[in-house]
Amino acid sequence: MLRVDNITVCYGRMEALRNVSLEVAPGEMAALIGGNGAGKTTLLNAISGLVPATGGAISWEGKALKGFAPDRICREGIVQVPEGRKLFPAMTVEENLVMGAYLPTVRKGSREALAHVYEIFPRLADRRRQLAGSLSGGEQQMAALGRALMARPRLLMLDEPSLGLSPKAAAEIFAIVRQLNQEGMSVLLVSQEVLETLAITVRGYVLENGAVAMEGPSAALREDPQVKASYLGL
Amino acid sequence: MKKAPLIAAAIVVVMLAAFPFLSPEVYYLSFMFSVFMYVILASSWNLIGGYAGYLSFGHAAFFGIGAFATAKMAALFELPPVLTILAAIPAGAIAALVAIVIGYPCLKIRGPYFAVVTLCFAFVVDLAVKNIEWLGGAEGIWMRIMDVQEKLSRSIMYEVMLILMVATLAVAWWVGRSRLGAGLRAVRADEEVAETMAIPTANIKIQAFVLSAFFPGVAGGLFAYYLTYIHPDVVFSINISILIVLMAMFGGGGTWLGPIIGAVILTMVNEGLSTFARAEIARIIYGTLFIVVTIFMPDGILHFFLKRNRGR
Amino acid sequence: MDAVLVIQSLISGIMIGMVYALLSVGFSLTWGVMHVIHISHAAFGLLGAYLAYSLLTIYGIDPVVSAAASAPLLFILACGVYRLLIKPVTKAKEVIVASMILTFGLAIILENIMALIWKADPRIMTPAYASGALILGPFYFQHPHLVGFALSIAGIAAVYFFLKKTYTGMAVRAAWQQPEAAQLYGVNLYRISMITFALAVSTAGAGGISLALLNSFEPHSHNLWLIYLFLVVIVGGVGDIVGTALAGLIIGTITGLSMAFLPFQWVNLVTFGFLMVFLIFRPHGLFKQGA
Amino acid sequence: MQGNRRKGISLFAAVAVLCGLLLTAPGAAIGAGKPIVIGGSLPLTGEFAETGLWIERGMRYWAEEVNAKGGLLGRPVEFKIYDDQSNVGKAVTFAEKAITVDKVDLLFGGYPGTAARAVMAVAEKHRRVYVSMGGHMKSFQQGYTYSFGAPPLMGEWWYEGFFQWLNTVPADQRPKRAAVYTINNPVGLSLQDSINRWTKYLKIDVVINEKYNSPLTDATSLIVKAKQMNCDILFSNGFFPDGVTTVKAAKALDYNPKAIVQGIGSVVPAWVKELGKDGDYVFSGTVLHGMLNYPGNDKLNAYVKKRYKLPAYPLYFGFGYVWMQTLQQGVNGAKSLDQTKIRDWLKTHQVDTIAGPMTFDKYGLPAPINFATQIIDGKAELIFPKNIRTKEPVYPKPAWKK
Repeated sequence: MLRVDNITVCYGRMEALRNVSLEVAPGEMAALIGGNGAGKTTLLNAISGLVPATGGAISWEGKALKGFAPDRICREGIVQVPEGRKLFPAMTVEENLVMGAYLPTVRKGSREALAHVYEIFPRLADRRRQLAGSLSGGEQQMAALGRALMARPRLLMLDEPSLGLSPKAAAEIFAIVRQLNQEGMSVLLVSQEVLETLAITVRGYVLENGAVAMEGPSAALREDPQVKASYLGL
Repeated sequence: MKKAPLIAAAIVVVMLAAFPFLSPEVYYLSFMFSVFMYVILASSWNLIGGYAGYLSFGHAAFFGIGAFATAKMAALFELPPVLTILAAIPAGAIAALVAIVIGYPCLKIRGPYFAVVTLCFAFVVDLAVKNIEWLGGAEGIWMRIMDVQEKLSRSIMYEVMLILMVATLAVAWWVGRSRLGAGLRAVRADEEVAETMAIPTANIKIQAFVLSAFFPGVAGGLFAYYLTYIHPDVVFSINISILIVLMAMFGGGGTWLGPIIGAVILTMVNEGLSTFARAEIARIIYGTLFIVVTIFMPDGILHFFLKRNRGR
Repeated sequence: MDAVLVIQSLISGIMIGMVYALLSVGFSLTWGVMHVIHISHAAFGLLGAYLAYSLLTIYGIDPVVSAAASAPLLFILACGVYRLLIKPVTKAKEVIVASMILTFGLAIILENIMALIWKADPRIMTPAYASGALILGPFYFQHPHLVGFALSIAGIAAVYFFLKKTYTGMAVRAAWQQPEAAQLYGVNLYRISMITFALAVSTAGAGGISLALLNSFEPHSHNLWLIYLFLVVIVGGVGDIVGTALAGLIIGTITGLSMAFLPFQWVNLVTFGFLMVFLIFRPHGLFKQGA
Repeated sequence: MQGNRRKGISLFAAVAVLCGLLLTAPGAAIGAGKPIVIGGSLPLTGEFAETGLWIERGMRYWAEEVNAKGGLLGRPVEFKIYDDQSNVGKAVTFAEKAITVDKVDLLFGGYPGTAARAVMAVAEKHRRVYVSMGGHMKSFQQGYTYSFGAPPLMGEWWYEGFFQWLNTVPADQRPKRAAVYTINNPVGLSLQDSINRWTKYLKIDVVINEKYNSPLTDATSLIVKAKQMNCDILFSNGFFPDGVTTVKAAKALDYNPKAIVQGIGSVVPAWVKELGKDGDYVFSGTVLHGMLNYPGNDKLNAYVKKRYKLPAYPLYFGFGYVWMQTLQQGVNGAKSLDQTKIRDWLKTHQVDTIAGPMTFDKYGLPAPINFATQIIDGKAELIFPKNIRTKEPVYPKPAWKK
């Protein structure tokens, strides 16, 4: 479904990603793990079209995506929940959600989508008139996830959804993501919570210093001694 | 320290100082006088606006305060013209004093808000002077004409302004390399971080502001003498305030050379255009210059060339 | 002090303040959303005033109609200006400074083009109702003030509802608050910036027309208008539409009150002095608590 | 790539604009023989552009006329006019440029009063005859010997004609209470002088005497005050923008004094052109007028009518012309371009101009000249002195028509 082939991203003269390849199959939940500054966010942003990739190719259902503007990529159903949520702080929760359905292609039927999001996150319905900036961390993550759902993603990319959340809130988020996946949505999950991530995903990639260091079934990665040493502290 | 730039600067200064001895026409002396003046204004503005990133849009206030203080002192003490020139120095001190009073509350305000506060400040001073009859009010002040040949009189003014310019640039140079300059740049980069690094931000901002007010004050005093008649509309003009900012930024804010480049180019281009194109057309070309330069060198002329050199 | 004088001064002060607010709304928007300080904003307003003036004197078209008609015209013009001139400087290290220098040049060009077309002579917008007034008891509501006031309310409300209720308007706000996330959900920043800029310029046209109903204008008048723009925007808070409207009211009230209570000689001084003190104590405008 | 192309388009557009502009810029004037060059600066752009342009037109018309008649001292005349951008500092520098670099034969007068005040000193220092409007009485009292106000725009004299006329109105019909609003600048302050003298003499009570600083964005309060204090004469001592604002407010608020006197704003052609009926019946003064029975006025009027579609030449057109006329007679009288000779001739002889005959005193000033004017049916008519009256004054002013 999504294929990333040997892409390279540079910030100035610094290579942030070097010949990275990755694949997400339809309906699959894939994991992308790695330490701080490994290039995980850069990879997502390159897929989303926020940062230009200098080399390689990105394809989506056989279509070449590289060089497309972010709005074009969003139209394809590739939707990212960015690191740190990045809600629109001075807009209400509902406005934030509505913004998720900004593209004309998904605007029709956004009312039903909104109802659906409120169904998944009843807490957001209670807070719909509240400014997004005033929400708690967990609620913000819900709103960010809700906003992404409004765009009706076929591939959902989540960047550190559990960062800064209480274990309970994080578990809640993971549960919902898992459920979404089970309903058929492809998911690319980026996280530093390696154990949980590998537990709920099928396949995983380990990114180190801008390059893929390892890849394989999540279960195998979990048992890998190197992964254990570097990320699980075992 | 590298010797070459210092020697080059010294040669330029000596050549400039020698210029009046070639007996040029008065106009060239006056024109250079105004070039020096704008270099002084832009370079001193740069101390607070460029290094610290506090865009003052009211610097004409200090220029005007200097002008009126000089004119008033000359009238009050019936100073002979030569002493009037010296009176520009205490006039500059008065401008600096005002800068302390104003800077203390205003420098707490950042970004565009600071720009607008200083803009208001310039209006307040302008209107206040107009309403104070003791300062000539809306009538303005006349000054005495020097009892020497005009060429000699203008040559003296030229040399004095040159000295002031060299002094200003020397101070700007020193600030750029001193701890003060480093502190100001830190303020510009990120004031909160600068504070956590134990830089006395409030203190150094005031220092820079006072320095940046003193030289325009002295220049204003000299300008008053140059015009012989001053009026608040003339010396407190918002156009002067804006022009100073543009000159510094156009050349490259936050550098020593940038404001000099900006002041010299803009003064010369504006003057040159007036002689070869018709009024409105000349202004349109002048306006186009700002656009073209900004599109191709959005960070100022100097930064553009610095970057290119670094690129090679 | 006489109550009629005070109230009458307040009435006209507030109405004029609102006209400044309309002229400022777009300025506030470009500044807040795009970080572009658009120095030629008032010059575009003046262009609107001149267009309306010509339409009025040649075809007898009412300025209110012209305000509506000139909006799309200025919108298109502004789109072109954005593409050619503003876009390149948005990549500068310091967009605010670069945009100021560039649009300063643009203001000079516009001013002198207007001087070439309309000549330097001062103009007055005098539609049939220009010098009438609605009389309520002892109070006079001068027609130009009323029309300017109504246009301002309508214009500011239109901008407000555009930002609040339309997808594009929400995208403008979203792009301002969180440009990256906005892009992720399909907002094309370039297009949104262009729309913001063009919208701002069209409101400037309406503001210029309203102001021209009150005061005479010349090609250089925009310089003066610009000063009021800065004041209104800073008092209201950059990018804050409601704040801008309230700032217009407040500045109008201050001017009105000082007109009533002070010798006229001190009115401008007190207005600017008050604004200065206001800024010192509330440097981020009326509502914001800090940057 | 994209960025570069956009930059390319911008550059192309900029170059195209520049080329277009350069092509439209006029070439250098064609020299014939060895012309007499008259130089200096005028505000052709910026705040005072309108007035500066009218002065320029008057001067150019004079040159056309002189050159058609064989020039000055047998040589053609030519101008070197710089645009000082309404900036006094530039006016000074350009005056010096004209004198020392272009070495012009004669200097011409600039505008506004603040610029004239500064340039008068330049002229004195370079010993150049400077014929201009000056900067009101104070500027002529500075002891400059080369400056002439021929005629000056003298605020102190501006209302003389009006008050002399008012003096002929029977005492019981004169206004009793005056509201005086003055713009706080050299013009305004000078205008107050005659008001103070005459109101005392005519026993008019000055109830309101206030100054305002420009810009005057709203005159509502001024008018309400005047109305409440029952002032039956309004002096609006200001320029065009504030004058218009004041008169429009007077109409809107239905304030009907017996007379409205407006300083400098109502002499600008835009006053009648733009204000129309609302500008009617306003009194003012003048030192120049197309209807004055002095030789040359008819020709000027005819020219202006044909060229600019105005009923009579505007004040500043006349100023530009008359200053040149004075200079011309000085040169012809001295039979030389020697500045001191021209000065001495002017100080000792009479010049005959469209503003009438003038002889200059040691300040370079003629005897006080002033005529009262009133705008009647969209035309500035002369109403006093009686012998030059073009129309009977309308007094008291009719109530505003709504």
